Amino acid sequence: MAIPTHAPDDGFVQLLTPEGERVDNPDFPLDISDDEIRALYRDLVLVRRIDAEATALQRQGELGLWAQLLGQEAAQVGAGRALVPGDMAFPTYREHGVAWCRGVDPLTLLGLFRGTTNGGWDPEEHGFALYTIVIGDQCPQAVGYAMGLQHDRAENAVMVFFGDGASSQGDVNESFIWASVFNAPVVFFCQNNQWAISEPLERQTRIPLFQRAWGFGFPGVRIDGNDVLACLAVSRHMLQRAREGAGPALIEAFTYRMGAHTTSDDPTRYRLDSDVEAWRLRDPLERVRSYLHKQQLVDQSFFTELDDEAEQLAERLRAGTRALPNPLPTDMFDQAYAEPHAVVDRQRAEFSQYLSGFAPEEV
Amino acid sequence: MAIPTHAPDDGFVQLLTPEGERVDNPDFPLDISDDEIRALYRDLVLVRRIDAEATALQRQGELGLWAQLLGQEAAQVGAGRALVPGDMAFPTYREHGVAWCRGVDPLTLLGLFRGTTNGGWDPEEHGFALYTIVIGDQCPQAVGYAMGLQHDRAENAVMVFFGDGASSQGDVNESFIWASVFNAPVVFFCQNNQWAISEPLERQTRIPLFQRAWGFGFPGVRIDGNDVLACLAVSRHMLQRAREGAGPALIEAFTYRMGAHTTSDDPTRYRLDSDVEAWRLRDPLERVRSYLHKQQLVDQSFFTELDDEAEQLAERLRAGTRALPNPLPTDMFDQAYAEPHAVVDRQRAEFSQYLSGFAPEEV
Amino acid sequence: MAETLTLAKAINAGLRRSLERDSKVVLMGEDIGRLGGVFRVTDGLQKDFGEDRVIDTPLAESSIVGAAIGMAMRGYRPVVEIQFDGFVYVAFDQIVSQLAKMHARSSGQVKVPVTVRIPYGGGIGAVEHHSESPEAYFAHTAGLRVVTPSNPVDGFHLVQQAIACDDPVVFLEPKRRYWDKAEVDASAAPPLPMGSARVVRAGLALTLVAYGPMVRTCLEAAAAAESDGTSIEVVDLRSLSPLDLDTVVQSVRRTGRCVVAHEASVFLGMAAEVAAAVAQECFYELESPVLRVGGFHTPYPPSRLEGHYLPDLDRVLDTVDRALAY
Amino acid sequence: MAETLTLAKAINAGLRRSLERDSKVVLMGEDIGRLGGVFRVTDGLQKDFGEDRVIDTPLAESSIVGAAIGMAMRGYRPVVEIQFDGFVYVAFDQIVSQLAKMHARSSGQVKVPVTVRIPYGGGIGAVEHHSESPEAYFAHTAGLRVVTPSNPVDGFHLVQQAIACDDPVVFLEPKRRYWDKAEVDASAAPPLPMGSARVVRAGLALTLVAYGPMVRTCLEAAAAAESDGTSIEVVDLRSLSPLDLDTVVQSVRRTGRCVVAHEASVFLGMAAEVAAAVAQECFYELESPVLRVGGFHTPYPPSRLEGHYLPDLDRVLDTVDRALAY
Ligand SMILES: Cc1ncc(C[n+]2csc(CCOP(=O)(O)OP(=O)(O)O)c2C)c(N)n1
Ligand SMILES: Cc1ncc(C[n+]2csc(CCOP(=O)(O)OP(=O)(O)O)c2C)c(N)n1
Ligand SMILES: [Mg+2]
Ligand SMILES: [Mg+2]
Repeated sequence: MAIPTHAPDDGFVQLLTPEGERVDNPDFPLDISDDEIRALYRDLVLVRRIDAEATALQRQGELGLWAQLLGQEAAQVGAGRALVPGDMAFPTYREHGVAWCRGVDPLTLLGLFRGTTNGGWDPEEHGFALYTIVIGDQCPQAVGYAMGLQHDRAENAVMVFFGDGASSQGDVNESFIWASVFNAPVVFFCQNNQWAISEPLERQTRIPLFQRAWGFGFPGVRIDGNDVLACLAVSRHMLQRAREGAGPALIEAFTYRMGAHTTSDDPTRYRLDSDVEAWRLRDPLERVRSYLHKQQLVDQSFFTELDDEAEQLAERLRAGTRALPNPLPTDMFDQAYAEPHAVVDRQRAEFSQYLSGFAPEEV
Repeated sequence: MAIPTHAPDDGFVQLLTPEGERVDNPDFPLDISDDEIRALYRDLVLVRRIDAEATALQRQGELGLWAQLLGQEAAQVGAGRALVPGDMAFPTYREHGVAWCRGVDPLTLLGLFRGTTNGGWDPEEHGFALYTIVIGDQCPQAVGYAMGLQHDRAENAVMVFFGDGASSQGDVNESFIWASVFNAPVVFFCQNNQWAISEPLERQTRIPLFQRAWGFGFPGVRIDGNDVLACLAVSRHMLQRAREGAGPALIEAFTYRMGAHTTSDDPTRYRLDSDVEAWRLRDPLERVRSYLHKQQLVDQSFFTELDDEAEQLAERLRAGTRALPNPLPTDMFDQAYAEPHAVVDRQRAEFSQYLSGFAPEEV
Repeated sequence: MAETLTLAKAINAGLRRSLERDSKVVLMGEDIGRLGGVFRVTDGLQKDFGEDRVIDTPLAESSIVGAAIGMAMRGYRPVVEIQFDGFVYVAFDQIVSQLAKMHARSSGQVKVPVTVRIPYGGGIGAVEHHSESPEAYFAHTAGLRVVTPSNPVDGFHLVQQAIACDDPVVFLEPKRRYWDKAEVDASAAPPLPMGSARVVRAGLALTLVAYGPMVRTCLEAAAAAESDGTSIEVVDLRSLSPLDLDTVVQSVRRTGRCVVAHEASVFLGMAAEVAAAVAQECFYELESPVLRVGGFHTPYPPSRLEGHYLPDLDRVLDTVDRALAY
Repeated sequence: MAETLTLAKAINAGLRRSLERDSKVVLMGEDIGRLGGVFRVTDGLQKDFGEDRVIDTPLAESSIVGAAIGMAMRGYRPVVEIQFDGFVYVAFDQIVSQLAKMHARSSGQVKVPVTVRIPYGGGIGAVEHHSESPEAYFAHTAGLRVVTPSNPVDGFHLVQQAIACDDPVVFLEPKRRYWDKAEVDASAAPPLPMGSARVVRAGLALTLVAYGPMVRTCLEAAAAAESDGTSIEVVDLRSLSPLDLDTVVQSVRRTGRCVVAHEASVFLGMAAEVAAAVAQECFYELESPVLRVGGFHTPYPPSRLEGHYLPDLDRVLDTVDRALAY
């Protein structure tokens, strides 16, 4: 069974067409001000700029690796802006756009890819858990966190991100079961970007991914993942439902990974340029830009100022990345355990002594 | 959402009512001779006898443990008799009825529970894989075997057994994905006996289990698991479909664990006698007996002879169990690896020397 | 007010105490609620603390640990039960990649005080996968603590200490000792910190190191040796990570000889670490090599053979004799 | 006809040879087909042997191993790739409970000749979970064999031997050595059986034991020591299970001293077994304790710290010096 890669045959929720026309969807009405749309566009532009800058920094040797989000800005900003304080997001390694919406300084993310840290932010402070690289591992954790919210009678919800490839992991499917059985306030947000490194969607499923939810007893919906308004509206709806005790939902954001899997990857080995070209016509920024234009919600200065802001942000990232402090050798000992551990203490002491045998600049 | 425990609200495939009336199902016609029905009844009776005898042997201290199948005879015999030579079954630890159909000597099974062996039969010879105790582990293996059949262009299929509790394991859900993606000739046969030790079905799902298949893109069907004809007909249908290249299917056999989880379990701690009583009215043997009677397909001598046969079988098991040879201490070394392994060889030599220090009767 | 308790009941009492003292403590696992666990270690706890705090979960160990991590991130102190040793491997990734690493991964910002209770070891005539000794996997994993009580008093205190610890702790319960009894004084302070080993029998000629189920076997061996005129010191490690090497080394410096016993395969088992470390630290004091006695490098055999697989009193004494013969 | 090959290409050549010789050999894994694997170890194989024999699988390691077991039961000889060390834990249960035990569980009736290829170890500046050294988990697991090549020649032969072996083999590929080159003569017979260690440099004063990625580091250390006038023998274990203790012991009997190096945490790492066994076997010959040098008991640090975490030439030599100072 062929999986459509451009626009799915069986449709999806779309509120803004690639041409920048608003369309209504009776199930997912979106009440949004012009200011909010301008703000979303700003998010999209800045997030794309962060991504581009990080990619450049990797090329310059300042980062060991970068996982690009190019093409997935709308999915991430739409979802990220649907979250409210007190909600918790569990990302993969590609949710730089969600991190942005949750107020995590992009520089902190760059630390991960530079190798100065494995995660420098406080998840509670930002409502944004650590990046998770082992595919699917974050899903049971997200459900556990949601169960904690339930216990606390908190009126919040969890949103957990994962990819089309991840949908094949046992842990992800177990978390569907737990969410359903405990009626946990968790929204599963799957960015189906059509690829898991070199593997096309057909390697993971033979039916549309949102239908997976049918097997677990909660709603699943496919949305145009390149339409920030659809992503926002459906995420808000499902999160609110979860907060009110109606349980989990699965959102499949149908999108495309425009870049390589990571900067280490060479997609020309496994996919066609023409596919990428076709998806370029569905660019998530372009349609908002065109909507803002057509509706005359902005003038040229809006774009110029935004470009300036993006450029300054990029500048800060460039300088900031180079200035990221290297961790101390003793950090690894200090952070291994929360309380003293005799084996580690002994090793720390021995290693410090060993290091003290070197001249400072050699360390 | 309450799960019905007696007969599901949304129905199931039934070809023989608890009262012993044949009913037709247009989707699953069953062309069966009287001889075959008599043979099925014989299977049911003998399998129940094996189970009862093993339970008694455990009480007498001859077995360390026994996992009773009481109440699930129809599900297992129906499924087991749908398999043909060249097909492969992957059981859990409770499929004594399937083992019977596949020609595995029940004595061999008793060895497992006596602790003389962990699995004494050749899976290829019987088309019956080893018992699997780690819940769900057999499912990916079953899919792999089915992929092997595919590669061999063999016109056979695999049937893999698991319980309602097992449906929550990651491996089981992964195997749904693999079966679907590779269109593997495998039929998932879930005996929903309403309990996973002390946990009722609500701990594993909030929708009927056969619907799990909807999330993976292959057919799921619920059958009356206490109706051997329904179990046979639907199993045959799904197996044949798989053999012909139409891919996987999920069968949920709706049944009830009439006994304890195992002989170590005390179900009075967690469930009501009245539930058990209600299910007694749906006994899998009684309805066939009553059908045979009403249709005058047998006379009294049939039942008497069958009782005799069962008694002889039980006798053989009693004597045979006590005579099961204890394994040799060196077996564990000999069976650890297929080829010589220096560490094991050294340990075997040392241990043999150590043992030779004892008088023979002490070993 | 001391009370005679089995190990199972002592752990139950420790869990109860933890549930009482800290409202953030929650228990999760399979069959731990109404049934009270297959070994009844959680007996009565759901009745008294409710279904919100003693939670029967779906049959999925990976998610049991994963969900516990998520709850810990939310400020809870989950105690999860893995029904048997052989079923923890399903959860290995969440334990090794997530639970063990979360503190380090978050540069120390996220604490995951999860206790993973696992009945372990053989000797109860069980079917396969019910007699595993997985402790080396966990002790080798940086970020985890691993403790194991050998008696009811330690069972009562160690489980509370494990739950109170801000690090993840793998709490291994020697299932064949669940029915061993001792006086437990619930009002007494814990006799030792969680990471400490203890000399459980003083002796002169050799140090016998054990933990969990093998402590009783080794005490019995020491008693038997004494009647033969050999004085053996027995050390109960109690904690495998961290290993309290000082207590072991001090003992071996006194006795000059050392034997280490456990049920797991000796090949790369816990005894390898103890032997390697003792051989290094006591290089000049050792009068014989550190010898190891334990399981063979074979999958755990059918139960009719477990008497051969498990190091029993005879095999321990045989090893002791070989050490003394140097 | 010898050819200069990198380790990655040598393994590729070995896989190709196995696919040619035995139609039952199939490869499974993530991205091994058109992409040829993230390290290109399977480059070109799907093109030449077809999608039926080089299979891109769903993203689910537990099922990759589980399905391989099922295919093995059907008579195939599957070779599975785990993309990185840190992702094998998801498959741990299928490896430990099923793959390792199947032969014993079936009383020897079922053979599961599955090869599990895993790029492992650090040193390539990767993000977390991409630099793990999980070998101790597998070496401790009875029923598995564990081998690891340190150079292209071994890479070419060992992978074929692993595939031809009727037991399951965990085949650990030292990823930071993938680009190391050597002459490989594809027509030559394998120089050694799979389970044998090899003295890769002769020396007099001390035996340095290593495997996989650390062999090159240790050879460099030995070269550096030589220029300081110290003669060091280097043993490449090649096989961790079984461990070829004889080769190590013979060497230590000659040199009287031993240091063991690996990347994994030394606490209960492979070096613990080597040290314990050597200390026992060479009790009278050892002039200093067996010392261990390796990773610390901390989760693998962010890559900017891996130079400190990994035992480098300096740390190896420092340990050697300490051993020689006894
Ligand atoms: C358990 C596990 N297996 C393999 C990998 C290697 N890996 C990293 S990303 C990736 C593909 C993920 O695809 P998808 O879930 O679609 O997310 P995307 O990268 O497309 O955002 C793989 C196989 C991993 N990180 N974890
Ligand atoms: C991975 C794993 N976890 C836990 C267990 C312990 N256990 C054995 S049977 C069982 C319940 C299984 O229930 P179900 O799948 O419904 O099968 P049934 O016993 O009802 O036939 C449990 C929890 C196990 N064997 N394996
Ligand atoms: Mg993807
Ligand atoms: Mg059940």
